[in-house]
Order: sequence, then C-alpha cells, then structure tokens
Amino acid sequence: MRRSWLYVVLTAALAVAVAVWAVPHLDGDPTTKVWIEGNDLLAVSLATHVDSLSAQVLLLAVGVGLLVQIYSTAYLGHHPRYRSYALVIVLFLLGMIAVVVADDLFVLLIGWEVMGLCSYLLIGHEWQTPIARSGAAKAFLMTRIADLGLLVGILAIGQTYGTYRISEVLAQEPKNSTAIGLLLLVAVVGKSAQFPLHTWLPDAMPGPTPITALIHAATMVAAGVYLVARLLPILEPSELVMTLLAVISAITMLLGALFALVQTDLKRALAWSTVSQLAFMFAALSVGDSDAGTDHLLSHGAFKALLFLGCGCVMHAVGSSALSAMGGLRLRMPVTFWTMTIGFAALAGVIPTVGFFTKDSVLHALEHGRDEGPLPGGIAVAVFCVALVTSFLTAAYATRLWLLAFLAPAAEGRTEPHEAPRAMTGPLIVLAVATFALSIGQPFHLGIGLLSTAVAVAGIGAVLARWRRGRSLDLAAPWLVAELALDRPYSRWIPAGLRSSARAVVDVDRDGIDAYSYGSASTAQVASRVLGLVQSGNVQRYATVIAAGVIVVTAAAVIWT
Amino acid sequence: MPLLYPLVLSAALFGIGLYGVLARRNAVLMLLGVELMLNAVNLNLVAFDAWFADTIHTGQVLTLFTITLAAAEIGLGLAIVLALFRAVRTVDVDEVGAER
Amino acid sequence: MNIPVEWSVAGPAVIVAIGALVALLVDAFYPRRTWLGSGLPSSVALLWGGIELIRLRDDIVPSTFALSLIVLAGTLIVVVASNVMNFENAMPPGEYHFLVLAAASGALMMVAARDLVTLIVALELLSLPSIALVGLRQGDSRAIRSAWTFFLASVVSTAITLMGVSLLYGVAGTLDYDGLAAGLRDTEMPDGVVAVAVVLTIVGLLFKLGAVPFHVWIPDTYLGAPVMVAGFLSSVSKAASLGAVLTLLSAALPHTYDTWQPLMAIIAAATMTVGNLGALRQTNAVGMLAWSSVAQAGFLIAPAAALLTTDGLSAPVQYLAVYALANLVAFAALAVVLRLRGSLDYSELKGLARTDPPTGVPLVMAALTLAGFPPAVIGLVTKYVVIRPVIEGDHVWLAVVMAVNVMLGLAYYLRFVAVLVDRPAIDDPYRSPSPPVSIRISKAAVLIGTAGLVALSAWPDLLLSNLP
Amino acid sequence: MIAAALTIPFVVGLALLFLRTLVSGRTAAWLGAVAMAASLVLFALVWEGKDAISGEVDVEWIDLLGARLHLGATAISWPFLLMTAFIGVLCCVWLIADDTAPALVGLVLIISASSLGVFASLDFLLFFVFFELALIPMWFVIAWWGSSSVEPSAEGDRGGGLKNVPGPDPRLAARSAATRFLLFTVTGSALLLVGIVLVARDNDSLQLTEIRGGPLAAAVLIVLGFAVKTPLVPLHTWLPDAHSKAPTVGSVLLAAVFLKLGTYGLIIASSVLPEGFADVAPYVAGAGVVGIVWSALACYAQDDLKRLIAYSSIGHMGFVALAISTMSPIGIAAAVFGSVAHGVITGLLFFLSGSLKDRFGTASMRAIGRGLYARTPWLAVAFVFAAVASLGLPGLAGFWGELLSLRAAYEVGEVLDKPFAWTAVGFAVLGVALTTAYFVRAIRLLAQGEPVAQDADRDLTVRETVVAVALVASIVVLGLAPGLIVGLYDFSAVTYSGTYTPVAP
Repeated sequence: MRRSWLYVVLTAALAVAVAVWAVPHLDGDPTTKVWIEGNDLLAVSLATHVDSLSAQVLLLAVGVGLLVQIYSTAYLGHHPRYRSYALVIVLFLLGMIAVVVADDLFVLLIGWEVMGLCSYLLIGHEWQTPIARSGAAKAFLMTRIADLGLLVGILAIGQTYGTYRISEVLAQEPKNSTAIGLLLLVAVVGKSAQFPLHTWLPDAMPGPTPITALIHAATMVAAGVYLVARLLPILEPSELVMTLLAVISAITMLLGALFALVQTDLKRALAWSTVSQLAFMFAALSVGDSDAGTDHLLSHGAFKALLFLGCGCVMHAVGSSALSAMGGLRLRMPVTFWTMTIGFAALAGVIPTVGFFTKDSVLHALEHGRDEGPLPGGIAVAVFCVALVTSFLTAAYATRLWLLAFLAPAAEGRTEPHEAPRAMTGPLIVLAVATFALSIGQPFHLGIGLLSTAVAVAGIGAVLARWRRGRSLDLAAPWLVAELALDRPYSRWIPAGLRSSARAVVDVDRDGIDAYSYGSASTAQVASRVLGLVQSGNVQRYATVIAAGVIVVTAAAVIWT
Repeated sequence: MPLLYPLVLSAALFGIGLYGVLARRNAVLMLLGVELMLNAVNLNLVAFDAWFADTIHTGQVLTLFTITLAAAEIGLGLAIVLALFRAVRTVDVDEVGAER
Repeated sequence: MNIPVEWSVAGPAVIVAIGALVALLVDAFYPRRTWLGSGLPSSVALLWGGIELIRLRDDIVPSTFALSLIVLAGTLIVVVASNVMNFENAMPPGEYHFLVLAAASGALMMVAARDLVTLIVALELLSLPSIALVGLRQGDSRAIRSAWTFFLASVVSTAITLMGVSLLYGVAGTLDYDGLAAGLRDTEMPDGVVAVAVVLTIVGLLFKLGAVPFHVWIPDTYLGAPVMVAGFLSSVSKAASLGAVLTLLSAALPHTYDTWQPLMAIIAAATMTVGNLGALRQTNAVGMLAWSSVAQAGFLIAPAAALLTTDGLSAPVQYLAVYALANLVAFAALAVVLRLRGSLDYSELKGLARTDPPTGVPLVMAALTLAGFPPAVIGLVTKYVVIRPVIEGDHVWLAVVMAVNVMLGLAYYLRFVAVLVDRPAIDDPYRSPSPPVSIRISKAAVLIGTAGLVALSAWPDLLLSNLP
Repeated sequence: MIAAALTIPFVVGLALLFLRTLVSGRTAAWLGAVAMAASLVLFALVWEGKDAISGEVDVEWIDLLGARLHLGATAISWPFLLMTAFIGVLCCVWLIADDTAPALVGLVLIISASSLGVFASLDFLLFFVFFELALIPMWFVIAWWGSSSVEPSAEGDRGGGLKNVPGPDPRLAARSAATRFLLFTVTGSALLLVGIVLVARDNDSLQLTEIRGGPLAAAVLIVLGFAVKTPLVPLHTWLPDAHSKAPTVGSVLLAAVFLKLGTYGLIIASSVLPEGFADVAPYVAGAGVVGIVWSALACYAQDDLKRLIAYSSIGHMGFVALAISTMSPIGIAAAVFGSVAHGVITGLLFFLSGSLKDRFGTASMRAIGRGLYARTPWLAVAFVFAAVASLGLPGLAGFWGELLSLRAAYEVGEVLDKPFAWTAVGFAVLGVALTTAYFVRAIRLLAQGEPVAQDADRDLTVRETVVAVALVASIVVLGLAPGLIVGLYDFSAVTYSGTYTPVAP
C-alpha cells in the first residue's frame, strides 16, 4: 500500500464520520447542540447547528474532499511534498466543517480563516514559481481583508444582539441590519471573489488543480454564499444591503462570463466561470430566496469540481492548461471527454443536468423578485435581464471551451496524450453521476425553463455556428482579454503605495521621530562641551562666573520678592 | 552721621575689591582685592553695630573675627602664591591656568 | 549679659581638634614619615569623638547628630584610606592629619552652629585647612594650582557671604538664629534688602556645596588634589555645608521662605543638570566623580523645597549619608588604584572588576549607588527619599527634572561601570605578589564600606529608621 | 513558596556570574534551565484560585516609607509569571551549547528573576526595584553578546544587496543600541518613580492592594513610564535597535518579557488609578492604534528579520494598549491574553530568527536567501507557523488577544467615546491587514522561492527543536483553549463598562 493512501483513508474516515452525522439531518429538524459552554467573558462556546442545508453542504464538502484526495494520489502522489499537501487538505476540510456546522460565530470565524490559510498554503504549493507565490499572496491578502469585515461584523452582531450564537441571533427580531449587512458583504465579497474583490480567484489558478476543484470551486468560495444564506433573515430587512448585493452579483456574473468567454487558458476560463456562477447564487440570495441560492451552490459544487478535475486530467495529459495545447482529445481521453461534456452541459444549463434545474430556480426567483422580496422592483428586473444575458454567455463559453479542448484539431508537435489513471477518472465518473443524480427532486418551472433553455440553445448555437463556418472562436476584444484592467489597483497601485508609504514611515521613524532622542543626546554632548570650555583653569574666569552668578541670583531674588 | 554713608562706602569698597579680584592679573594684587572686600564687610558690621547700639556688640565681635580670618586667609594665600611662584615662576594668573 | 552655653555638646569637635594637635605633635617628635605615626592618633581621636557624640545623642538635635556622625565616620574613612597615599615623598603625614582633623572639627562646628558668627568661624576652619590640604603635596605644581583655584574661589565666596551676614545683621540686629528668625519676621526693611542679605549669605555655603553657578572650582580642584582629599571635600565638606545651609534656612530664615525657596529649587535643578552634563564627557574617574558630586549636590538641596517639614530636613541627610559612603568608597578604591597603576583614566581602569575585584567591585557598587540603580537598592531608595519631600511640596516639575537627571546620571555611571567590568585589554601587569600592608588596610576599609552599602541595599531600613 | 520561586533563579544566576570560570557553558545552561523550571513549577503550584492573592508574603521592609516585601500572585499577574518562567526555561535550554558563556546564563537568570519579581510584587516600590534591576543585566547582554549583522540596508529594498560595507564596529553598534535602550527605559522609569511618589503621598501607602486613586499628574507620569517600556509610539525608537542587536536570548527576553513589564504596568495603573488613567486612556489608545499601523508599515520595509519582528512587537503591544485603555473587563482579559500570546509567539519568532542568524551570520532576509522550505524544511515550517500565529490567525494564540482587544474597543465602555473607539477599531483592523501583508512578504522572501543552497543550510538542532516544539505547543493550546487565561476573569456576561480591581481579593 502506498503511503499516499494513508491520507485518503484519513480523509475517508473524516468523510464517513461527517456523513454519519449529517445524513440524518438531511430532512430532519434543525438541531443545535452546545458541546462546551463558553466563558462569560470570552462568550465563545463550542456549539453546532445542523439543519438540512448544512447537512447538504457538509456532504458536498467531504464528498468532494474525499474525491479530490483520491484524485490527488495519482495527480500529485509522487510529489516530494505530497504529505504536507494532503494534510493541509484535511485541515482545510476541518475548517470547512467548522464553518458549516458552527453555531457560534467565532468558531465560524476560526474555520473561515483556517480555510483562507489552507488556500494560501495550497495555492503556493509550487512555491518555487513566482506566479504561484504571488497568486497565493494575493489570494491570502484579499480574502483576509474580507475576513476582517467578518470579524468586525461579528462584533457588531454581538453588540446588537448580545450573543454570538447564530441560533440565538436568528431567534430575535432583526436589528441594525444595514451596518451588519455591509460588514458581512465585505466578508463574502472577498471570500467568494465578487466584484470588486474578484481578481484573486483567477490568479489562484497556479495552485494544484485538485485544490482548485475543492477550494476554489466547490467549497471555500461557496462559503460566502452559505454564510449569507444562513444569516439572510437578519440581512433581509435592509434594502440597501440587498440592493448592493444584487448590483454586485449582476456586475460580477456579467464580467465573469465575459472574461471566461475570451480566455485562452482552460483553467483560468473555468475560474472566471466560477466567479460568474457564484454571482448567480448571490443574485438569488439578494431577492431573498436562499433555497435557490444554496441549491445552485450544491449543483455548482458538483459540476464545477467535475470540470476542474477533468481539466486536471487534460493538463496531466498535455502538460499545460493553455487551450492552444489541447484539441483532439475526444478519442484519446474518452472518459475525460464524456464526463467533462456532462459538466459543460450542466454549466450551460442543459436539461436534464442539475445545472439546468438550479439555474432555473435562480431565474425563477429573480423573476419573482420584482413583485416580492426585499429588492426594489426595478433592480430585480435589471438583475433578471443580466442573468439571462449571462446564461447566454455561459452557454457560449461552455461550448467554446468544450470545442477547443476536445474537438479542435490537435495541437502540433505534442506527444500523444493518454487517458488519466483510474484514480483520477474515477472521481470524474462519480461526479458526473452526481450531476444527474442531484437533479432528482429539483423543482421545475415551465415558463422559465423554456426561456432559459432557449437562451442556452441560442448561446450554444451561436458558437456552434461560428465553429461550423470555421471561424476562430477567439474574440478580438483586447479590453476583455485584459480583463478591463480591474486588477491593476491590486497588482500595482496598492503595493506601490504600500511600499512607498512603508519607506516613508521608516524614514520618518529614523529621521523624524527619533530626532528627539538623538537631538537631546547631541544637545547634552554640546552642553557638556560648553561646560568644559568654562573649565579653562583660569581662576579669574571662575571668580567671574561666581560673581556673575551671585548678581543674577540676587537680582532674581529681589525681583520676585 | 546717617547710616547711609558708611553703607555706600562699604558697597563701593566691596565693588572695588571684587573688581580687583576679577581684573588684576597679579596674584598679590588679587589678594589685596580680597582684603578690600573683607574690610568693606567690617565697615558694614561696625556701622550697623553702632546704629543698633547693640549691647552685646555682635557686629564688633564678628568684625574682630573677620579681621583674624582675613589675616589667616591672606597668610594662606601668600603661601600659595609663593609656592605657585616657585612652581611656575610667575604670579601672572593668566599663565597659571591649571593643566587640563 | 549671660549667654548660656552647654559646652559639653562641643565635646566631639574639641576632641577632634585636640586629636589634630596630637597628630601634629606626634609627627613632629616622632617623624616616622609614615601613616602610622600620626594616622593612628587621628583615628583614635575620631573614634573617641564618635563615642562622645553617641553618648550625647539625646542632647543634640537629631539632624545635627546625624550630620556629625557622617562627618566623623567620613573623616575616619578618609584617614584610614589615606594610608595608601605616598607619604614617603612630599606628603608630610603629620601636617596632613592635622589639617584633615582640623577641617573635620570645623565641619563638626559648622553643622552644630546656631549663630552666624560661629558659622563663619567654622566655615573658615573647614575651608582653610582644606585649601592647604589640596596644595599640600610639595613640588606638585598641579596641586598648587588647584589650591590657588580653590583658595581664590573660596575667599571670594566667603567675602560675599560675609557681606550678606553683615546685611542680615543690619536687618535683624542680631546674628543668632532664633534672633534672626524673629528679627526677619518683624523687620521693617524693604523686602529687596532682605532678599539681598539672605541670598548673599547662602552663597558661601552653596559654594562649599558646589551648587551651580558656584561649582566652577570643583573639577580643577578635585583633579589636582590628592585623591583622598578630593574624597574629603566631596563628602565631609559637603555634609558640613549641607547641614549648615539646611539649618540656617530652617532655623534662621523661615520667614524669608518665599525668597529662598524658589531660588533653591532652581539652583537644585540647575546644579544636577549641569553636574550631570559636565560628567558626560569625562574619561577620568576623578573628573567624573567631581562632576557627579556637583550633580549630587543638586539632589541634596532639592528637598529644600519642602524644608519646613521634618521630612525636608531628614531626607537630604539620609541621602547624604548614602552618598558620602558611596563616594568615599569610590575615592578610597581609586586611591588604591592610583597607587598601583599611577593613573585613573578609564583606559587604565578597564577590566578592573575582573583583574582586581577587591577594588573594582566596590567601585561598581559605589557607581551604581550614586546612580540610584539596583542592585544598589539603597541608592534607589534614597532617590525616592529625596523625591518625596519635593512632591510633598508640590513641586512636580522639580521632581521631573530630578527624574530626567537620574537618566543623565546613569549615562555616565554606566559607562564607568562598563569600563570596570569590561574584558581587560591585557593581563594585569600591576598585580604585585604581596601588596604592602598599607594597601591591604585601605582595601579592607573599602571592602567594609562596600559591605555597608550591600547591607543597606538588602535592608534599607537599617539606615532610614536609624537616621532621623 | 513564592519567595523560593524568586530566590532560586536569583541565587543560581548570581552563583553562575561569580563562578563563571568554574563551569562550562553547557553545564551552566542546564543549571539555569533546572532553576527556571523549578521556579515555573513553584509558581504554578502557588495558585490558590482567582479570587485570592496566591502565596502572599508580606514582610516589613522599609518602615519609614511604608514599603514592604509584599509578594503574591493575582489573577492578573499569574499568567505573566508563568509565561516569564516558561520563556526563562526555554532561553536556558536554548543556551545549552558549547559556545555559551556561563555569565550569559547567569544574566538571563537574573533578568528572568527580576521580571518575575516585578509581576509578583504587590508593593509599588518593590515593583519598581525589580523593574530597574533587570535593566543593567540586559544592558550587558546586549552590549557584550549582541552583534550587528551585515546590514545591506536596514531600510527598504533599494539596492545594497549583500555588499559587505565596512560599517562601524559591530560591538560599538550593539553597545550604542544597548545604551539607547537603557537610557530610554530609565527616563521612563524615573518618571514612573515620581509618579509612584505622588501616588504614595495621596494614598499614604505603597501597597497595590490598598492604593486607590491618585492625581492626574501621577497617572500621566506612570503611564509615560510604562509607555516607554511597552513601547507606545512615538516612544518606541529604542526598540528596533535593541531587539535586532541583542543576542537571541536577549531579543527573546526583551520581546517576550520586558515589553510585558510595560503592559503589566499599564494594567496596574489602570486599576489603581482609575480616574487618572481614564483621563489619559484616549491618548494611550490613540498611541496604541497609531503604533499598530505605523509599525506595520515600518515592517513592510524591513530587510532585517529581527528588526521586522521587533517592529511587529510594537504593533502587537498597540493592541494591548488599546485593550487596556478601554478599562473594561474584556479589555483587561484581552491585555493579559495578548501579552502572554505575544510572549510565546514573538519568543518563537525570535528564537527562529536567532537560528537563522546563527547559521548565516546575519538576519538579513536577502542574505539568507529564498527557498528555506527546501533548504531547511522544519525551520521554515516553524517560521511560517510563527508568522501565521503572529498575524492573528484564528485558532492560534495571537488571535484571541487581538479579537478581545477589538471587541473591548468596539463595545465601548465609559472611557473612550464612541466615534473615537470605532475609529480606533478601524485603524486596528487596517493594521491587521497590513500585518498580514508584511508577514506574507517575509514568507515569500524567506520560505518560498527557488532555493539556492548555502553552506550554512542546517535544519533545526535538538535544542532548537525542543524550544520550538514547546512554543508551538503552547501557541496551539492557548489558541484552542483561550479559556485557560480568559477563564481567570469571570465577569458578568457581556459587560460593556465597569471598573476593575484586579488585586483586591
């Protein structure tokens, strides 16, 4: 038995334990349990809250985690640092579990930030390469800035409700929603890579692909959605917060889809797709429909993990994630091809994949958002329209990627790729099955379904038509390829500002603040020298000093009496 | 005789003595300046004593002491000047500056 | 008119004066040219004076008792430690001991004086022998020059003081302290005249104390004088003048408090600052101690701000006791070092605490005591003791100045300590296989003094509750 | 028992100083470790519960001044005592090596013991004596065993590189840093002494258990004195020099223990002088918060790892100062927790940078080079762990101090007004973000990157491992069970205001 299986067994044990715990709650009543009562002052108690939502997310997390762990034995099993990699995955899962089941906000925060750290460590797994280093640093910094929003948000919740327990908070009348909501928005916008803190996610792609599948598609980035869904009752009363959430999600979904459409790199395109899809979920939440949002979370988790893992297989085969290096893989890698086809179909929203149903629910929710829900009607309509456009674009880029990766002519001069080992294809098959299986029992809305199918077909058709005519699928839109330079503040301006202000601080510290100490030291030295000058050895000078002293002292005494 | 006269005289003497100490280069003349200062004090004391008609004559007693002290001081001073002259062959104080 | 005089309280001073004469005579008739001949009778006289003093304890004002004790003990240390000085050449031991004891009896009279006439006479009795002591070393032109400096500054100050005294007499019509206090209370003289009289009178005492701006003579004098004479000046002479000035202010001049109180506060602040600044650049142990003694004088007179409480009188005395002990330990140790090494420059002292612990470690302890820094807890405690009355008198600014000066002081004391415990540059070439007896005796004195400092550091109450 | 716990390290330390020629460095370090461990055990055993003064000793000392030899452990001081003794043990363990000077071990013991004395004192004058006692030994530790590494350019990324510029004599540099440290702190402590006298006058007592209140001037002076030690901006400029020039154990003791003398003092000041402290609290908070941001920015420009850690300490102490200035129970708990956590975390960081400096002769990150993950894996992992703990990752010790401190400030007591406190929270949060930035930068420069092997690459030795494991364990334990310390302070649920009297039973 190879040692790498040890970690699979560990993960499996964890997964089984979690499953045993979570499955009974899938349809059961929400259960809150306090394991360790907190100190009065610290007010942190180890409490869990499991309901059907959290049970589902738990199962998703450990399921994908286990699959990724299995997949990694083949993908990275021979890497010299496999051990730390596998252990960090386990730590990550623990963090995710903490976030999902925590009833105490501080426990949630711990899990939340542990996930961020694991993300940082795993993106930087290939730390020899500058691109991985900078991607990891950027991811960590941007998510951590967001985490601070959560931290202050938690403080605000505690201040407002007098407790840090989610169940107790939700039991009260919503108060102070706008302030709390804005702080939490900062948190989720960063963690879930929403505009304007969205640029870290594509840059996190130098991380190992299984990690991308687990952390940057299925679980951690979705935690923001989960958090908002859990706390929706206390956020909903604030129209400002919900409007902001809607606007952010609309911008993000459109931008993500547009950027995904023009990428020349499969993995990066999928990353933008993730950004866009997360915005979909937030859009659903912004109209107050947490079920639609979380359903899409689960379905997206499954099919996006599938896509990324498939992408990993392709990269494994061709040694690159550039689309130009792919093509013609349909016959060489049949399992990857078919499973990824299912994944792309789900992404595009093709019936009967789960992607269709959950997107359908989101659109349905948005359509209803005009009449009911927390959003102003106009905004809801606008978001609905943007979502339709995004559906169109999503179908288009999914088709484009599928065509370029598998059906395009093979790249020249490359060694013949071969199918990935079974440890890698196995998880793909499982996830592909899940993509269909999860559809069972999903709600179906006829009108919206027809509309969205039409939109999707239009998107697919447009790309296919272009493909048939033999025209390039690369859009000539340089400003889109440059991703609208939205990353520039983070990659250039802020670091430059930080560097120069840091330098200024050091200079001021040395030459400004420290001046008083050096100044007084040299004053003392000068004074000492001056005093030394008086000591010339000339007696008359001494006598003069004494006489002058007497006169001054006497005069002073006379004046003040 | 008004008290003011001897006091003014005394102040003048004191000032001249002080000037002598501060301005003269010759060590012996500086000693003379000291002597003048001490005598100014004596004048003061005697004048006040007379003015108060002090029955136990504190002023005069102190005057006597002061005269003695002045003698002792000058004696010591001259001894030092002598030793100084032996050591550095001059009584010009500007050349006597202590080694530093 | 009959002035009641309790002659017996003058006992210690008289005994010491007689001791001075005996020392001179012994040396004259039995010229061994060594320390023992006249040093022994001197020590006996000082001890006897001490015994007499303790016997009289109940008849004497507590602060006077304490100061007298400090004077006697300090002189005894000076006399004992002096035996390392080179009496064979140029230093006549008989005259030396005569002058030391004469000055000591002057000091004893000075702290006991309750009358300005007595004070003046005592002041001169202290000053003139001191000046002679400074210049005693024959053929040493530097010593003579120092003596000349000291002399001239001293006589000018004395003259100024006498002027003040004469004016005080003119204001109050009497010169004994009680009469002065009453006279100054009822005087019809303009305030300005009174102020001039008071200030001029204090000058001479401040001069002996080395307060700014009357400190200018100190560095030159200390550097030129024989080491133990400098030690005597910095401790015994200072104790006497401090006692005199405090007694004068509290007993004779309480009603001119408004005149001298701010004056003393400002002079204290200036004195400690100037002294510390002056010491910063010194690279000679005696030069450093000279300036540091100026700075310490500032700490000594600072409590004058709250002099009219009992605390105000006892605090400086307690401070003085510790200061004098530490200073004498330092000077005595330096005298030994000077005898062995011929120089007191820092370069010469490097690593002394390692190569010669019996002199180096006491120097470290003394420096730390003067700095007021643990492990010399007693130094710290006495710093606390002198800050306390300043605070009681609500002069927080002065207390802050004192605090800053503690820091300034540490800067050079620590430098000195660092030199002492540094790694020696070369193996100690000075260690003689069997040091002469005189050096052993001096070292013993140094060690006893250090033991005193250590004991006081462990149990400060030993000093604080036994001195008034 | 508490007297024995104090005396043992003192006696062993003095003995080592005087018998330094008779023992080898290794033996001395073993002896020291045993002595400190004994002290640690005794301090742990002395505990009698949070409502009592544990192991109280009260003996007459200086009658005239009302000063007593009054020792005891309170709920506030106990964590400090344990942390100090623990760090002392580790410092001695660290010194178990052949090239250790026995005198250094002696000084370390004396420094630790005096710091313990500060925390154990219930008499203000005794407190002050111990406070001062540690300074001169520390001066010697820095001046004699300190060194100045080759500093390409301590400030910033501009050029310089590894050029071995002939600079001033390293020993002189260390010495001047030591003197600066000493003069700064002595200025502070002299002001503190004046403050103590003021307090003693008003209360007619020097016992911390009896002092209640004092004039504003006293509060100002006392706070100034402790602020130098803590240090608060702008009184901090002694710190980077002293920490970076000191030898490893010196840096550790400075950061882990000495700074705590300042914060502990501030806690004491806030409890014995409630009114006066409330008046200066906004300034303390302001200085603390400015320090958080200021030092974080300064860290971002550092090349010398030890300097970086030194600056980061200023930031962490800023959090503690902010917590104390709220004068709320949470604030006190935050201050104690933050101090202890900073002690173990920064201790670890300094130990590790000491390891690096031992190997490469410099703490310059450029000179050490990239890719330590590959070159010295365990050292790198430990460093990253410490950095992550220091930047306040939840679940590790550093987090709870910062969190509670932010919470104390956010929940606004009666001391700081609301806009001010919330602005402070904003700045503090900004500081946390910046902290992440500079630690990420340090990790990038040191741990990550294409490794270029150097001759000096060696992974952790046994003693280093022991020290690192002990500290890592304590960081994790404190991180996962913050109640260990916070549990000492049980006030009514979420209290938003209220004064706190830590020393009264």
